Amino acid sequence: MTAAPAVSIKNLKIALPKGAERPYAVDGISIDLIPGEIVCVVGESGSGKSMCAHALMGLLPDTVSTETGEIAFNGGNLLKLDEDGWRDVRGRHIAMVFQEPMTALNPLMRIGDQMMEMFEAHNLLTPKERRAKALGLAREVGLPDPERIVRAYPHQLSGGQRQRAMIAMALALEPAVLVADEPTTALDVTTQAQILKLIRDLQRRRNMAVMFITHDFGVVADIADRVVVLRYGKVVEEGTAAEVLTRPQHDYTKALLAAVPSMHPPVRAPLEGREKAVEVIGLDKTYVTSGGWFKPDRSVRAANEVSFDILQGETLGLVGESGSGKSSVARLVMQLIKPDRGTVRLGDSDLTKLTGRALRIERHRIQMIFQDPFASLNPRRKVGNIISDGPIAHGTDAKVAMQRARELLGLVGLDAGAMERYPHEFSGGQRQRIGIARALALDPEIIVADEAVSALDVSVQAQVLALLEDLKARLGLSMLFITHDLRVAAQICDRIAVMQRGVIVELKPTAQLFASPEHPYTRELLAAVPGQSAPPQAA
Amino acid sequence: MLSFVAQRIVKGVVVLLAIVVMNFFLIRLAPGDPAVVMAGEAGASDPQFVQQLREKFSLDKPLPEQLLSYVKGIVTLDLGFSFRQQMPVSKLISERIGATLLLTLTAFAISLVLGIFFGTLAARFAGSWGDSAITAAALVFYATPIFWLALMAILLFSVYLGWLPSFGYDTVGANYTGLAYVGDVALHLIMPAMTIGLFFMATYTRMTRASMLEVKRLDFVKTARAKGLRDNVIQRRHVLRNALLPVVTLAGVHAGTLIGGAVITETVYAWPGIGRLMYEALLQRDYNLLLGVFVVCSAMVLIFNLITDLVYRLVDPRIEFAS
Amino acid sequence: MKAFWKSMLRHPGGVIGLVILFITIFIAIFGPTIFPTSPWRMVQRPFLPPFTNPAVLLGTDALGRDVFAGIIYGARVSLLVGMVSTLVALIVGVPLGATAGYFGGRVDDALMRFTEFFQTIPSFPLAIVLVAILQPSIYSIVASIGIVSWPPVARLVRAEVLSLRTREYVQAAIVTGQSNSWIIWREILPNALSPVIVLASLMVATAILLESSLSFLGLGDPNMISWGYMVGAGRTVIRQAWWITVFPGVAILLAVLAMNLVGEGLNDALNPRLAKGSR
Amino acid sequence: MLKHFLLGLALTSSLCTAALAQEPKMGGTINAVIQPEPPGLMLALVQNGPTQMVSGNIYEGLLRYSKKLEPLPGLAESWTVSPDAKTYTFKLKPGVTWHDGKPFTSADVLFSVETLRVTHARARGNLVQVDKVEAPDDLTVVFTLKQPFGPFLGIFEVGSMPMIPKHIYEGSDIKTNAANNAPIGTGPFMFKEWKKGSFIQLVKNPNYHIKGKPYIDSIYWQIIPDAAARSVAYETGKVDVLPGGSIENFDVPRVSKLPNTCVTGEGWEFFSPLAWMWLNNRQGPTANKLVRQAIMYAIDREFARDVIWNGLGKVATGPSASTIKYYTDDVRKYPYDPAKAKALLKEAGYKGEKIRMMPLPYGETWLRWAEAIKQNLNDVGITIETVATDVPGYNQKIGEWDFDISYSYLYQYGDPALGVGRNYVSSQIVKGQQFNNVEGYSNPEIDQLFADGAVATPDSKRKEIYDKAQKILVEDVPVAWMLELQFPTIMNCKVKNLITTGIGVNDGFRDAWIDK
Repeated sequence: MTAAPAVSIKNLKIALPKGAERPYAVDGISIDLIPGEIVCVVGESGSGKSMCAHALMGLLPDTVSTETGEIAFNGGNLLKLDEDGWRDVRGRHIAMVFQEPMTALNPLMRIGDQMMEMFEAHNLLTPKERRAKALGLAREVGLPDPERIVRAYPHQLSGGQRQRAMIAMALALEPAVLVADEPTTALDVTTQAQILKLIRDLQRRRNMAVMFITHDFGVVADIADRVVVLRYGKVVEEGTAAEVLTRPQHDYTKALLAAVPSMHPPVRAPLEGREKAVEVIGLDKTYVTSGGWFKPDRSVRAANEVSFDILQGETLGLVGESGSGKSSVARLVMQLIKPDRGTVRLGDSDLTKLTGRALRIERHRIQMIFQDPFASLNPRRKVGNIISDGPIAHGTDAKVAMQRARELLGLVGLDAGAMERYPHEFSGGQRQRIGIARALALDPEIIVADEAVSALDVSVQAQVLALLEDLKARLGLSMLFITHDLRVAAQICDRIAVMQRGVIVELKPTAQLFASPEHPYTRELLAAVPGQSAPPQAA
Repeated sequence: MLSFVAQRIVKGVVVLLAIVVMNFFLIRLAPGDPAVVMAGEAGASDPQFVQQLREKFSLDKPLPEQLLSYVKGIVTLDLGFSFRQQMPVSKLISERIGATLLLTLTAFAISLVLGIFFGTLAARFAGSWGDSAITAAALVFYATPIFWLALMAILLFSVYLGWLPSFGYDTVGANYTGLAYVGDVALHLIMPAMTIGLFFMATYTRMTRASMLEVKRLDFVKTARAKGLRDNVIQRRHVLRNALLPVVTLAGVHAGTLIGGAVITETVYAWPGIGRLMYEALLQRDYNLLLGVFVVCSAMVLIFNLITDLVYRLVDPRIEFAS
Repeated sequence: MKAFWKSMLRHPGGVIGLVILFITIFIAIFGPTIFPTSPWRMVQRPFLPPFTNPAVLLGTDALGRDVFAGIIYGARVSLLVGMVSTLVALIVGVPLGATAGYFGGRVDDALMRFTEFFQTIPSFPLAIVLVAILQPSIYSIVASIGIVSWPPVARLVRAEVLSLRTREYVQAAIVTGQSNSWIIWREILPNALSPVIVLASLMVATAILLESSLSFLGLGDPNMISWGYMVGAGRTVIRQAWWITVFPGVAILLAVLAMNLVGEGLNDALNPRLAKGSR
Repeated sequence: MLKHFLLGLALTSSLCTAALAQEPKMGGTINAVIQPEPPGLMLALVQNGPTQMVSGNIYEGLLRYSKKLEPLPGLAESWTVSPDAKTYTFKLKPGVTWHDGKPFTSADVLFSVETLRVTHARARGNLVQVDKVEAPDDLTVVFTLKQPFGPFLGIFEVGSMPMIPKHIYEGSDIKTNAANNAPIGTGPFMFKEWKKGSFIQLVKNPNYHIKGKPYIDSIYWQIIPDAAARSVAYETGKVDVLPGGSIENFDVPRVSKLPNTCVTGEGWEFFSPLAWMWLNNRQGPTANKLVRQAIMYAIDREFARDVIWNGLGKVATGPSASTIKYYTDDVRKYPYDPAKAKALLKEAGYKGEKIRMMPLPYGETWLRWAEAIKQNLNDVGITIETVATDVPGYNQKIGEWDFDISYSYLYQYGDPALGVGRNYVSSQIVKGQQFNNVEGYSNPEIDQLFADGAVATPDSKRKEIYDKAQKILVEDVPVAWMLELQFPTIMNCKVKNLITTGIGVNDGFRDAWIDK
């Protein structure tokens, strides 16, 4: 176990530019990366974990500067290297995989060429040998049809394939150290599981030291040998995965772990005999892109005969991966897009039959909470206006609406002073609360929450979920809860519908779904959720 | 790809017809007509004379009838007859368009090559004095009225230094042949091409610089650095290529409009191109000729737009040949 | 707002641009009150070189008129033409682009064909023809420059609206029952403003250049003195009286330069993506 | 400075004259400027200035005119007038051939006269008094008039009556004949090439009917649209001749002073361009004679001549230029007198009503002039609004009388019956035209005087009539006469003998030669 570290970061201090919220992005961190071991660096956004990764590659932005510390590698100090020295290290000795595989690949170059650049950068091999190597790498990371893939451009690949290509590239020169910066965050859960397995396998096979940056404790549980927990640029806890996950010492770690939703659904009060709040019958929506004159049109079926209902006071979860059509269904229900066929019935009125003014009036009965707390609030309107605009549009007196907005802010846990401020002055979680207040301002019967907590850090996510549960109960709301995260769904939903390629493949009470999934896709999804296996034992 | 081109051509023809119709009426809204102008120039204008001219130009017929016969002509690629010059419009334009294309395309090539070069240089050394100098020079050229620049250039290079001829397409009466002729034309071409070119060069310099700085921040550049690639390889292969996409788009828009836009340069340097022809036709209310120039210039715009799109599609694999 | 000025002032070019611009605007507004000599008045012998007589600091033109007075009075016309024609372009382009972008589909198709149509006709020749049709006057010049410069505005606004339309806060506004026009004016356009402001500042510069080019071709308003007119009028005597063209030429250059600098400053200040990045 | 310049001008002109004594040398090429580019070169069809200037080398008329406007032989060797002044007999020069080798005969003259009556508006007017034209033999042409017509011998100049080849045009549509693109005449130079937008090349006619002429091998007419570029072209030696009006007036003094440069104001005697302001006699303040007189007093015409026209030309005293027949200066004088102008305006009851002024859109000189006059008029309290337009707009607005004040300069063709009366007699108030009585002045006495003057004999009688007409007109100020214009021809001094007649450059480069 006591192999010499491949790299060791010693007392690293990275200064932020003047005027930032804290003086140091990374404040005296020391981490050893040992061959054959995966170190997970965990933290919430702004913890400085990404800075660490970039420091290791000598890729820090110009605005920050390393103040003190050492990165010991091969008997030298990486921080002392000049640009030429760094170039020699990068790729060859330390390689990196980034979070967003789409933007991390040059869109104008073929995948194979980008792989071959790895060798070219270090003047290795002949062009012909490089090509052969690239093909071999594509095969090794499990890319299907490698001959075709190396000639393809990034946009022609799926997200998972792109990340595989990135990994292939990183491994090309058999580096001693691999830095992976949230490599699976942008991926679907089933793909994430595959990529995690791939990294794990490769690391084992090549005996690499891996620094794995993530915010997700599920992932940590699946992949980590050792864990380093960061907060505000400092290490709060460090230890083997087993130790940290099962016996966290520091309060922060404990809180983080506690905030991770469990895979075991809680027991929920039965809802039989209640009236239907919403009835969705046979929704169909096909997106057609014109193919030009001589080519057939391309069409994507976003919703295919989607039917469900939500009882009063019930939360229905709609779960699926990206492209499954779950967001389209949310927008169809909200009448943000018109279905080709089908009905959305609220009590006695059929929303799909309404248009123009009549629809606008009826809209107050069903409101929506959006995914992105940064994009869902108009940056140029004050929070008070954002909340009161809706009621005013429905004829409420402006003063009354403002007063109500103040109350609602209180209800979602913000003080009334927020009325006069602009959205950018709030944190992500606070914004999401404002979004909830806006939805509640119209006294809706139903709330549609589209990935309402997906963009939030895990601790904030827990708080917002709790708030939603509380409000729902207090106000007697029904909810359509759209998420990709089965853990979240497990905690909040009464029933769950699983969507795949526009079709609801399975719809069951939550506990039943988790206990005995029937559809193969449901099973696949459940199996892919990270962090279900016991934490790996220290070797 | 063929279907894409076919589709664009059909669309272009529709646009052209619309342009013909609009301009046909627009031009006739201007006060005065060619008969009045010619009578004025002849120093005599009895009604009989003006009436003769009107009949000769078919201006006495109702407008829709005139339009119909013009459109019929256009369909068979006949641009009509120039009232004033007593010649088919297509002949007049074809005599001139070569000069315009030579001028504008040279200017275009110079501006694009130099603009990208300087823009790249400025972006490479962003923040240095060299960058500031290039940026400042680009701004100044961008802000200089083109006719002023032209006059100053003539004064400097023709009058004071005597290096370059101040007007014309070639040395009249010199009867050069072969390479000597090419050299002669090239000598005449330098000033007008540079005058137009400097403005656009300034545009491309600024655009390339801004675009490169933007691309520099993108993730894949970080990837390239993480590979250990040399900086100039990164700049060339990753940054520049991506940064050029918006420049290509802009350049495509320019290439077309340049052709009709060289009025002033052609006037100052007596370059026998169609920009000048257009302006003269306007001043003489030579309707058919003016319309003809508009149609040809618009067609050029469409052709260059198409070429740009094709180039764009070649450079950027993300765009497929569908509309 | 404070943050905006802060980032604007961080940009040295932008500061220079603002200073020149404010001086120009000041001259345009108050110049004629401070220097009451009409620029058309023949005050001295023709072709008096500059800096020889303090009463006519920048010399006189071919008729003995004060070049300095011309620069002062010309500021008003040049700026007016620049700004009003940009306003015209915005008045046409913004609603058109917004409508196309917001409603999409056939409306978008039709409006964009219309825009493309105007973009296909070479703009400078079109401007010349329009001025010739309407006969040269300040109104026809402003109108023609406006008419040839709106398509880029429409395209920009459309692109912005197209991307903003799918923003969640716009969807939130729909969901809360707002009307289309309310959404366009209150939710979308204010957020599409920054690139439009940047474009507009550059368009003012282009319009000043266009006006000067039209004046050069003799298509200026004969009742108003503008810098372009002065350059055009002085070009025939450029050899014996450089100052008649050089001073107004420099004035155009400075004004256009200022607008460009301000435009770049605005771009950096209003575009957080650039402002954040390292330069 | 101005005086110095004028002196220099006189000096260089005399130097040119001195050169006449030298023996002409053969060969060489002249580069001259032509502006604007002519629409065509077929003189019978197109008569604008540039066409006349180029085609004056290709075509010829029966007569030419000296600088004193005496007729000189052209294609006609000699001519006689019958005692009743109704029959004119021309003897044609024998041995004259067209550029294609066919002989020139009286049949060509007859054909030309008939053709021009259809296609040439001014010729049509000039020929109104002609009863018949006959050709008793190949070399004789006889014109018989309906009544005596004083100016008749003045209408045979090449621009007014060019001779065109019958064998080429007979039986064809003259407008579309292919020969129009390569015109064939009898002149000293033949058409060679026209590169549109660049140049027109003429070459020596080796079979010209005067042996030994022309001296020059080739002429290039260079087309350079920008005035400043034209003067640069001269300055850099790319062109040798700048015909009158090809560079802006303001540039003339500087260019004239360039080394080896000769300037002459001669060669415009036949045309005698006279500039005036149209004053609309029908409506508005300018309908009042007192206002019109006030305008005459208000404008500083000396300033215009000295500053805008660089001292070239003369302040006009009335409707006739001093170079044409029967001119008199025994008329009311209008010196620059703003005070008197103000008094007259007060008397007329003018209260600052807005008057629209439309400048002549012929380039910077005219715009500057309009600006200066606007300032003059402002100074005496007249409110002027300038209306801008381009050439076609100007033509139309003038023709439709849509102006208060505008400008023009018209040729007078040597005789008041040809170039003066048309602007003042009431029969010439016809809408849609630009060279007639546009101002709308109507005075039966004047009508009668001009009617009598055209047909009166002898000369002394005509003079009496025209003296009276001039007196009345100057009192009434139907238009505000400004300057007798002079368009100086500027050339490299190596070009000799360029201008030998009263028609100047338009008469061709027949006698010109280059000193090497």
